[in-house]
Amino acid sequence: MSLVTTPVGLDSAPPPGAPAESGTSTSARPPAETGRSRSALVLRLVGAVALVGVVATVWLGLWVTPPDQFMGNLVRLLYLHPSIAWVMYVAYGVAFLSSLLYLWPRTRSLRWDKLAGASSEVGVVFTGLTLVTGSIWGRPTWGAWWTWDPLLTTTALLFVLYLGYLAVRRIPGDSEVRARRSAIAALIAFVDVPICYFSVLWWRSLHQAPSVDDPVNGKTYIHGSMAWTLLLSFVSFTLVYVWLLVHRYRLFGLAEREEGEGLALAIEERRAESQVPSR
Amino acid sequence: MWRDALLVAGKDLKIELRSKVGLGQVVPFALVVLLLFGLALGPGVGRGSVLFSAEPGLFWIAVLLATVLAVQRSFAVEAVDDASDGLRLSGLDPAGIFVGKAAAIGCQLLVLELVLALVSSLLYDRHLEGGLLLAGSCVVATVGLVSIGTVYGVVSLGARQRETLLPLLFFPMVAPVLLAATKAWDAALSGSPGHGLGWLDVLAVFAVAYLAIGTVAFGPLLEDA
Amino acid sequence: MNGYVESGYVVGLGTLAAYAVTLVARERGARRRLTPTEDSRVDSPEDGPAPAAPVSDEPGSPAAASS
Amino acid sequence: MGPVISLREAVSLSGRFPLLAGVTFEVAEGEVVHLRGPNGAGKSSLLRLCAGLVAVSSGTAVVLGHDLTADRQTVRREVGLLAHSSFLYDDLSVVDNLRFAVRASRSDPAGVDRALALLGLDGRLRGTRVGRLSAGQRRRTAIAVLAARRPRLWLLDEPHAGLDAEGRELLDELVVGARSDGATVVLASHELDRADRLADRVVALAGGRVVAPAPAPAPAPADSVRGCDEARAPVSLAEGCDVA
Repeated sequence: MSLVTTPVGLDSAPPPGAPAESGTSTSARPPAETGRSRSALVLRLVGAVALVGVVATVWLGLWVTPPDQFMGNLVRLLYLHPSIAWVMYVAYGVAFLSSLLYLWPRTRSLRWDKLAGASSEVGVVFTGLTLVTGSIWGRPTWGAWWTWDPLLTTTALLFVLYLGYLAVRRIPGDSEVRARRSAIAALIAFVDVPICYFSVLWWRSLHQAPSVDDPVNGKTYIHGSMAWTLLLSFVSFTLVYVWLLVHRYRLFGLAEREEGEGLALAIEERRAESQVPSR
Repeated sequence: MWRDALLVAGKDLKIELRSKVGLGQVVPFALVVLLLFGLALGPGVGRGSVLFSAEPGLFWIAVLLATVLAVQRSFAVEAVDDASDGLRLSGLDPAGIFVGKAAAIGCQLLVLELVLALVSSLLYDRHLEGGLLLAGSCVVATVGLVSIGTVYGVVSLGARQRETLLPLLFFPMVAPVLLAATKAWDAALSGSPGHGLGWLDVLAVFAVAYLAIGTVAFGPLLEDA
Repeated sequence: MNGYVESGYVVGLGTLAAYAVTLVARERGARRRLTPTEDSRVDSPEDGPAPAAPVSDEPGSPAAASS
Repeated sequence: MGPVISLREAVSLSGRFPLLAGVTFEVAEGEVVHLRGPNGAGKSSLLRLCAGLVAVSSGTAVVLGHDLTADRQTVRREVGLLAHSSFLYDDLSVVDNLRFAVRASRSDPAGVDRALALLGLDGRLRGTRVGRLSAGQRRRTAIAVLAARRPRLWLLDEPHAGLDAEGRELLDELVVGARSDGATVVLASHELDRADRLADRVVALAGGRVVAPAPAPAPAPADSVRGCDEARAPVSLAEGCDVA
């Protein structure tokens, strides 16, 4: 069954059986198992490239690229905040798509549910970061940590919205039941995103001429090296997202396996109760 | 579907009339909220006061808080000693149950909104104008509120800690309704209803979207409760 | 360099690194808890619990299921 | 018409715990079956499964011609489950509860008054709120809901629990009456002797599985309605003949 055009790293969703390698954490511990499955290798590659990308972005962003005439060094946040915000929307998009695929009878499988859960959780982390970096950007630019900027306000709503979604995922129940309930909750949450965005945008434009220097499509003159750094940061943060997504996805797989094994034991014990050799 | 909806709505409203929880507890709760706002935002009287200008927002926050209570009450009736099997066993059409329960909560909310409108205009010294837009936004907003409220009511039926789950799910969802309804009321009360019509559209979009989603999603969600 | 930029980078990258480390740590913990007889068989979807209740979650396994 | 209930190796899970670990069980139309077994053997789970309340994780389950693995909702209208919780609305009166249940399951509204009479609830109790009834009276109201709906399949989980002597007699007569109406009854009860007397067949459950379908306690030719020759004429729901 072909996966939807999710990033390549995911196509080979590495089975948990693969050896736990060190990923981007620096301790290069020799992998325990000798067998190195190909997908785990791809994952390491993604992790390594992402790490290199981020380091390069930081190096370029902080030291190499020139400060901006208007914003001075503040522009350096531009290499962080927009790409994190972009990853947030990608994460929620992937969660929405996989929830749809889970609900669609033909493509229904718990794999989509695990993917939706993983992507939403990573999405919430990135939403939190978008808020933090956004308000850090706002403090010197607009003089206050929180100015009800339309984008940030919608992001704050998203943050709470998807915390609610994660709470729905934790309601105990059979895995199929939990999956279906979470998928529906994801759809409901996702439909709310555009409504929130436009009503907040319209609401803010009533109170303040929308000439606020929006961090995403700022009108600053993009110097050559700046553009490259911006592109690099988008790519590397997307890779970070993929790496985090796959690891979170594998964690769900492991938890499910633990649950599965427990089930086999439970059935054996149950059989024993009937003291009659099962026919 | 409509037959079942009428049956469920009738049952819920009869329970409401018999037990008087809606009028007896939810409306007073909303009134207390209005009083608390008054205490919090200062006694100021007349046009300049904070309460005067914030009246629409405070009204709608009180309505939102009351909606959560009304939804929790409506589903507490179903889940007697934690067995929500009653609804499933009844053989009613799930979409009918959704529309029935939403309608029953909606009726209670409209009564509540009427009472609150009078009291808040009294408390915050703001007499009501542009009645048509006020009433219109109330009805459309209530449809949206009860639709999403009923859906999340059945979602949180399954959870043991449902008292805290429903508000967490409900309030972020209805932020646009709070926004649009407040702006619609603002426009109506400040004598320029023209501005409010756009906000009415936002309320309408929200209401239609979640009425449709509720009718479809309620069945599977009830199964999993 | 003004303080805001540095704090933005530190907070941003710091949280991501922390999240990454917790994920890897939780994964190692889960793997240790699984039965030590770590067979090399891949946890392909058919690897459901005992046949008596094959609650398998999806029919085919991804093309890249490697040994 | 085929068997009313036919289960093949049905498994039903609650979270990770297998309530039923592969049950093969069949009930013909008009039969009264008594499920025996210790606590936790899976009696209630089996009844809930047949009522379409729990998902069939694996195996097959067909009740009243409905395949439960595909659709568990439509069967509920034709099945009456009497369980520990009584699915009654405390704030509504006895008669309102019955009316709601009957109309919700699209049954014949005339059954309400007859059921109230049968269960001795038609006097003062008829209009009182269920919330103010005693446990026994609530139990009778729950049974009255079933008697009013007259479903084709009765699933009774500890029906005698909470009933006084007179209530138990009434319940037994109802079961006999239901069978003479052509309904099928499956009951799980700790009143072993009483249930055995009512039942055509006894099935023993343990550890979530059918263990040994014991032979019927006493040969009861299917056509003669049990209890006819006794002093009291049977209480038949259809004609509502008076109790001697």
